[in-house]
Amino acid sequence: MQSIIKLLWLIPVLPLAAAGVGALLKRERRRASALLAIGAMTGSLVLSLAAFVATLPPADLPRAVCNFDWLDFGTASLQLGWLLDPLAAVMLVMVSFVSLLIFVYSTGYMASDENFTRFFCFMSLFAAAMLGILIANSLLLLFACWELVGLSSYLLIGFWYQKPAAAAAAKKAFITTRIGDIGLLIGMLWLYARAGTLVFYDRGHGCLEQSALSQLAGQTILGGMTISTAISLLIFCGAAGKSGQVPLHVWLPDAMEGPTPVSALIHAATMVAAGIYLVARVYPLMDGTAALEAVTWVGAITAVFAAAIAVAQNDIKRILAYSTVSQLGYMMMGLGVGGVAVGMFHLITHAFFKALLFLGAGSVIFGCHHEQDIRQMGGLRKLMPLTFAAYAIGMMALCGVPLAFSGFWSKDAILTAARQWSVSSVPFYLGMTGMFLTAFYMTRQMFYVFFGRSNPAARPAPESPAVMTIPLMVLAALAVLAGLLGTPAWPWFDAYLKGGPASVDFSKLVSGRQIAMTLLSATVIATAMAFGVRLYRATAAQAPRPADPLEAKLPFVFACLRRKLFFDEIYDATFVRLNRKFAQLANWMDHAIWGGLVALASKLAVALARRNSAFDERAFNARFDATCDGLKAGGKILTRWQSGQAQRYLRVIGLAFCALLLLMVWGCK
Amino acid sequence: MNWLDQIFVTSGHQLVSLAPASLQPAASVLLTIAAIMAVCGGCFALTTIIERKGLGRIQNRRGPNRVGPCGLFQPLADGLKMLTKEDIVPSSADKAAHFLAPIILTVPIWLTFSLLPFGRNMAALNLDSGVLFFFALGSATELAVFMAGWSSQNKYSVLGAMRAIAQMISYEVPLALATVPVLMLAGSLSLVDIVQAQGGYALGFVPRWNVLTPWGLVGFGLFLTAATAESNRSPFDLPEGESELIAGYLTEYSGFKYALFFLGEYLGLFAVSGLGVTLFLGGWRAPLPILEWAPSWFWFGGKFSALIFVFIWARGTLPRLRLDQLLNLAWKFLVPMALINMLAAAIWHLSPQWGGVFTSPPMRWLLTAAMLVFPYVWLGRAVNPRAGAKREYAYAE
Amino acid sequence: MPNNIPFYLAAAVTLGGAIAAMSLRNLVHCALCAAGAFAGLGAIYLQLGAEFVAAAQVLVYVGAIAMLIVFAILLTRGGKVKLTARQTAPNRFVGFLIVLLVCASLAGSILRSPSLQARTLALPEVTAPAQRIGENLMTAYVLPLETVGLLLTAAMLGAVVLAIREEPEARLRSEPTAQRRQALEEANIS
Amino acid sequence: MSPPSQYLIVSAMLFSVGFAGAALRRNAILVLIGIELMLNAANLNFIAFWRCGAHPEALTGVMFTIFSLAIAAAEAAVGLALIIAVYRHRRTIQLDELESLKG
Repeated sequence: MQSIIKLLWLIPVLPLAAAGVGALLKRERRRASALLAIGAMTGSLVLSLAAFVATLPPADLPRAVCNFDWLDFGTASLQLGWLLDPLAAVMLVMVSFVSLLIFVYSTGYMASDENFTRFFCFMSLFAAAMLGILIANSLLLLFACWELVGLSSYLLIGFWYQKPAAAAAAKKAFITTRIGDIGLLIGMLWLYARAGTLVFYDRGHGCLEQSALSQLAGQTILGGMTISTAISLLIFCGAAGKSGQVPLHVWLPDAMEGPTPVSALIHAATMVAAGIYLVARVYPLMDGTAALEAVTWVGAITAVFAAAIAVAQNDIKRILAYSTVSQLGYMMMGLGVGGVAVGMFHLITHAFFKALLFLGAGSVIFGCHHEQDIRQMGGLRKLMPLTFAAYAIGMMALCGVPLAFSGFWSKDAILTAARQWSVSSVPFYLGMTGMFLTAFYMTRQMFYVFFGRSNPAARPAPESPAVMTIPLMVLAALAVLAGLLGTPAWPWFDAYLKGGPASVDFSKLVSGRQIAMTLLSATVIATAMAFGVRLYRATAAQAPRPADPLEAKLPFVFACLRRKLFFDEIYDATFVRLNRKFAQLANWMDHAIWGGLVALASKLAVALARRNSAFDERAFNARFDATCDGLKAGGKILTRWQSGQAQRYLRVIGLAFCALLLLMVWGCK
Repeated sequence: MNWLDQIFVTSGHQLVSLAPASLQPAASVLLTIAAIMAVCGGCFALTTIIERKGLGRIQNRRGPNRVGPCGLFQPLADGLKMLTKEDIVPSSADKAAHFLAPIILTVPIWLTFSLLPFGRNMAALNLDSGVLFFFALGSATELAVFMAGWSSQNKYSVLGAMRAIAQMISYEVPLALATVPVLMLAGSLSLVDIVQAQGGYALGFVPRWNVLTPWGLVGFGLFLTAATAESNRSPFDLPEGESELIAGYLTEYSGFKYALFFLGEYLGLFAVSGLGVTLFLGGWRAPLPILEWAPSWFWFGGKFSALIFVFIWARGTLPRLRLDQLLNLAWKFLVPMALINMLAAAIWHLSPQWGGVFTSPPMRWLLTAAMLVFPYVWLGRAVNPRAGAKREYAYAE
Repeated sequence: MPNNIPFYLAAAVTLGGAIAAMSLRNLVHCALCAAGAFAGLGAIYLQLGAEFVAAAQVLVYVGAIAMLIVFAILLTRGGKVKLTARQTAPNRFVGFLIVLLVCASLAGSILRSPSLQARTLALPEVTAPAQRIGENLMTAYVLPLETVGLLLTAAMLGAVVLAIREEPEARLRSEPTAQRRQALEEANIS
Repeated sequence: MSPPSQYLIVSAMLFSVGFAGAALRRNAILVLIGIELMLNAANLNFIAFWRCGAHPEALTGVMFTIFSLAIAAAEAAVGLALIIAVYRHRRTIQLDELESLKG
């Protein structure tokens, strides 16, 4: 562990260097840029795996850090550094692995794009920033990388900036996450002011270590809230922005305007996970504070809320986007109710199956000539068997079909923890509702896309190239297998994060509570799926598709959901409108009140001046004019000095020089 | 064998000791000047005939063979002809500059010979910043070329002079940069110290000449290319491209002044050859330990002659470049390559301190060679993008 | 002082060159004489033991700046001598008086300086070895060195930008060549 | 004459000649040459004081002169480029005709 920590900085620096070199490549050097990015990512993956192996139990240390002084000001200094612990290591492996797969996939998906080299440059930059977040041992470094992630996601969402929608979505994503980031920034400054350091772990002096934590938890501000709670809430603002939690989720579905690999990388696997990771990273700060309750509630509400909206969407990627928001809610809830391991486990499994779903969606979109409306698709099951199989696995994993799929085990852990939560049982029921909705909308989507008759207008193409399907298959395998790391029988993941060995105990699998949970999940999912099949089988079979049967039955609810519960409209009507109103008010104030005052004053002054002027004209002006004339004549003499003749100036300088010399040599005896 | 090695030094001392004591410093200086002028003058005469003969061989003809045995006295005849020719000065010429140009051209070049160590203890002047002086004196010739071209008041002369100056300025940069690694590793600007630093043998028989390292080899190649251009020799003899410019800045010169220009050109060639031998080929050092018995000046002379032969060979073989090719070669290939070479030399120098595998010479060799081969290929492609493509010839119908 | 003859010679070349450079009519002659003055100054440096500076002086001033000046003269058509044209700036007598005053005050202050009078001994034997200069440049003077590097780069770019010829029709001119190239390629294919 | 002051006298004369050229000639290029001469005179002073000063081993004068040389090169390049640019616009480099900055 001590040896790998020396090389840890290379993990983000390799893709960063690839981005730097890639930025200098000519647009025609497509192969070179792709090879560069993939090569750098492979290097990062290898290093990440090495780091991961070093952290496997029995590890010699719980965590290794490497800090250095970044800048000194006065007596204080800012430290930066990187750290390696199981949490970071597992994320490093996940991010670099998924990134690598998506890079490979992109070479196929983006093959016909003329800005291929720019794309890989941005992707490498993004990966570098993301990996930087993971190894940061300082909130400052983390924040810097955090902002870099924001920047690169802006660049990538707006990659097709010629499309106005993409440009607007990029702007929206940037600004919305900025709102959360302001919270993070304030929290960071506050933390620095109180703890005197932003380094997480530094041999007992870090801000996440015992001395600093007890100091922070000891002080209270307004309303009995401890400082650590307040700072945690502010930091959670940043996490909520990045991870698309209600009410800052609005950017995430819009961000689907970017290329699909970007959606897969940023909005499924990595960037949105950054918020979860941040909460997990500063968990010692939040532990035992009221902030965790806030995290739980926000997460639970987001989980249901986004799943409900997803039911009525028609854009294949938008559905997945809302599903992501919903799953992020689960993760937050998991962090809140069950701790780091529960939330992070869902993060890891979700990264695999959601990346799989996005890449599968990308494959579908690629095959349907960039058609994204699911009503225009259909019957792709026969044309794209591999994609269909992979997508089905992803869908089952997302729904959490019991026992076989990774999604079940991770979601099960969250729900079990929620069931046992001491504060309230509402999050558990919310989670169950979300599960039902998830199964329902995924069934709907499957029927629309893969079953029924193909739409001749969409001209669906046969299977995508191997460079796209192979990552799909790899991810499909992982979407199944990743769950085995965290079953109740063998809670390896939980133990790994805690740094201890995992014990195998199959009896837990057949304990009454576990069986009850499994049966409950199975019932909910089966009901939802059956409901979905019943509703949509007939609709999917017809081409062109009739109106959505749900819409026919519940027109009002459906319309609300389709308009995303009017969130954009509410924001327009409240924040945007309020802002505009305020500006109008200010404008009116300027014109009416201040302008009126000024006008009044000036009128008074004019009147006074009129009176004075007559007097002035006679008493003062005659003399004054004479003085002015004198000055003007003097000025004319002086202007002749400023002749524009450089050499005349030089001569004056020479004279002055002589005078100075004479004064120095002969004057100061 | 020591007496043979130092024969010129000791005989010089004896000659000087014949003079009265008060005049001995002056006599020593004069003797050195006379010796250098005599040897270089002789070399000049010899080189002209060898070059003409050699070019003749390359072009499948005999070369001069009328005057003396095998035409060996041809330089004498040429010299006599030059000296007896009428000295024509154009009526519109700027007389003073026209007269001074050939002198200003030759004097600095003569001065450069005082810096070269021709053998053990055989450097007339051991200046602490010798290499820099060498380049300073070399750059003074640019002014002479300008004077010659401008004072002739002839369009061809001015154009030729401008071309020559552009070429000299461009190639001075890679020339100087190519020598920098040598200076860096020797830790000195003095030519005597640089020869000193190349002493000894690796493995007992491989001389530690700079040319036998990757960066030295590349540096030598760059140096040789830039030196050819700097002395206006073929294939870089555009300033005198007779098909375009008659004879460039020499157009309006005749007789003795023309001979002086000619002399200056050859002396410049000798000077850069001597510098190349000193910097890269180990100066007066013997190539093998068992050959140490031969006097040091013999080895210097041998390497020097070999280098001169390479120049003659190149002149007979390579076609003349176009002006844009010439400048592209300098700025897009030689300069970047020289900069990379500096880095390679630095790594060569520092790598033993890194420990581990880097201390072994083969590893250092591989590392620096790899650092140089890739840029060579890449930059070479950048200069000539059509290299490697199938050649197409346009034939007359 | 017979051992000072080289100094007097070099000083004479320097001052003579400078005076000629400032008083000749033909600009190219002026530039060449200035180069002579620069070279003479190099010789003085050499006598003072500053070999490196002497070499740098010749390299920079004679090799580069003099050439630059000559090029500038040719580019501004200064080589053509107009014998009728006035060569001096207006009010030359006033200017001349000021120059004399500067010269006199400088010389006077040097001759009157007591600290200079005191040092009547011969010069100490010191040199400035190139190695020490290099070490200094890389240690104590590394920041100025970097700054000068930046300055030179900026100056080069600035000079290029200032002196570059603005060609609004440059694009128009490049198009026919592109067409011609295409035509050539087509001819090659056929 | 003492050794240092003979160099200083030469330097003062060189400076005065340069100043004369810069103050009296009309042509901008000659003015630039004059300025270069003045700069050189200053350099000579540095070298002379370095040689005759109390701490010649510190090389201060030499270092200063080296930097001054580099700056002179930059100055000449930019100055001449300016002169050429002015010539393009105004077709003259006679300084007394360039007086747009007249007050």
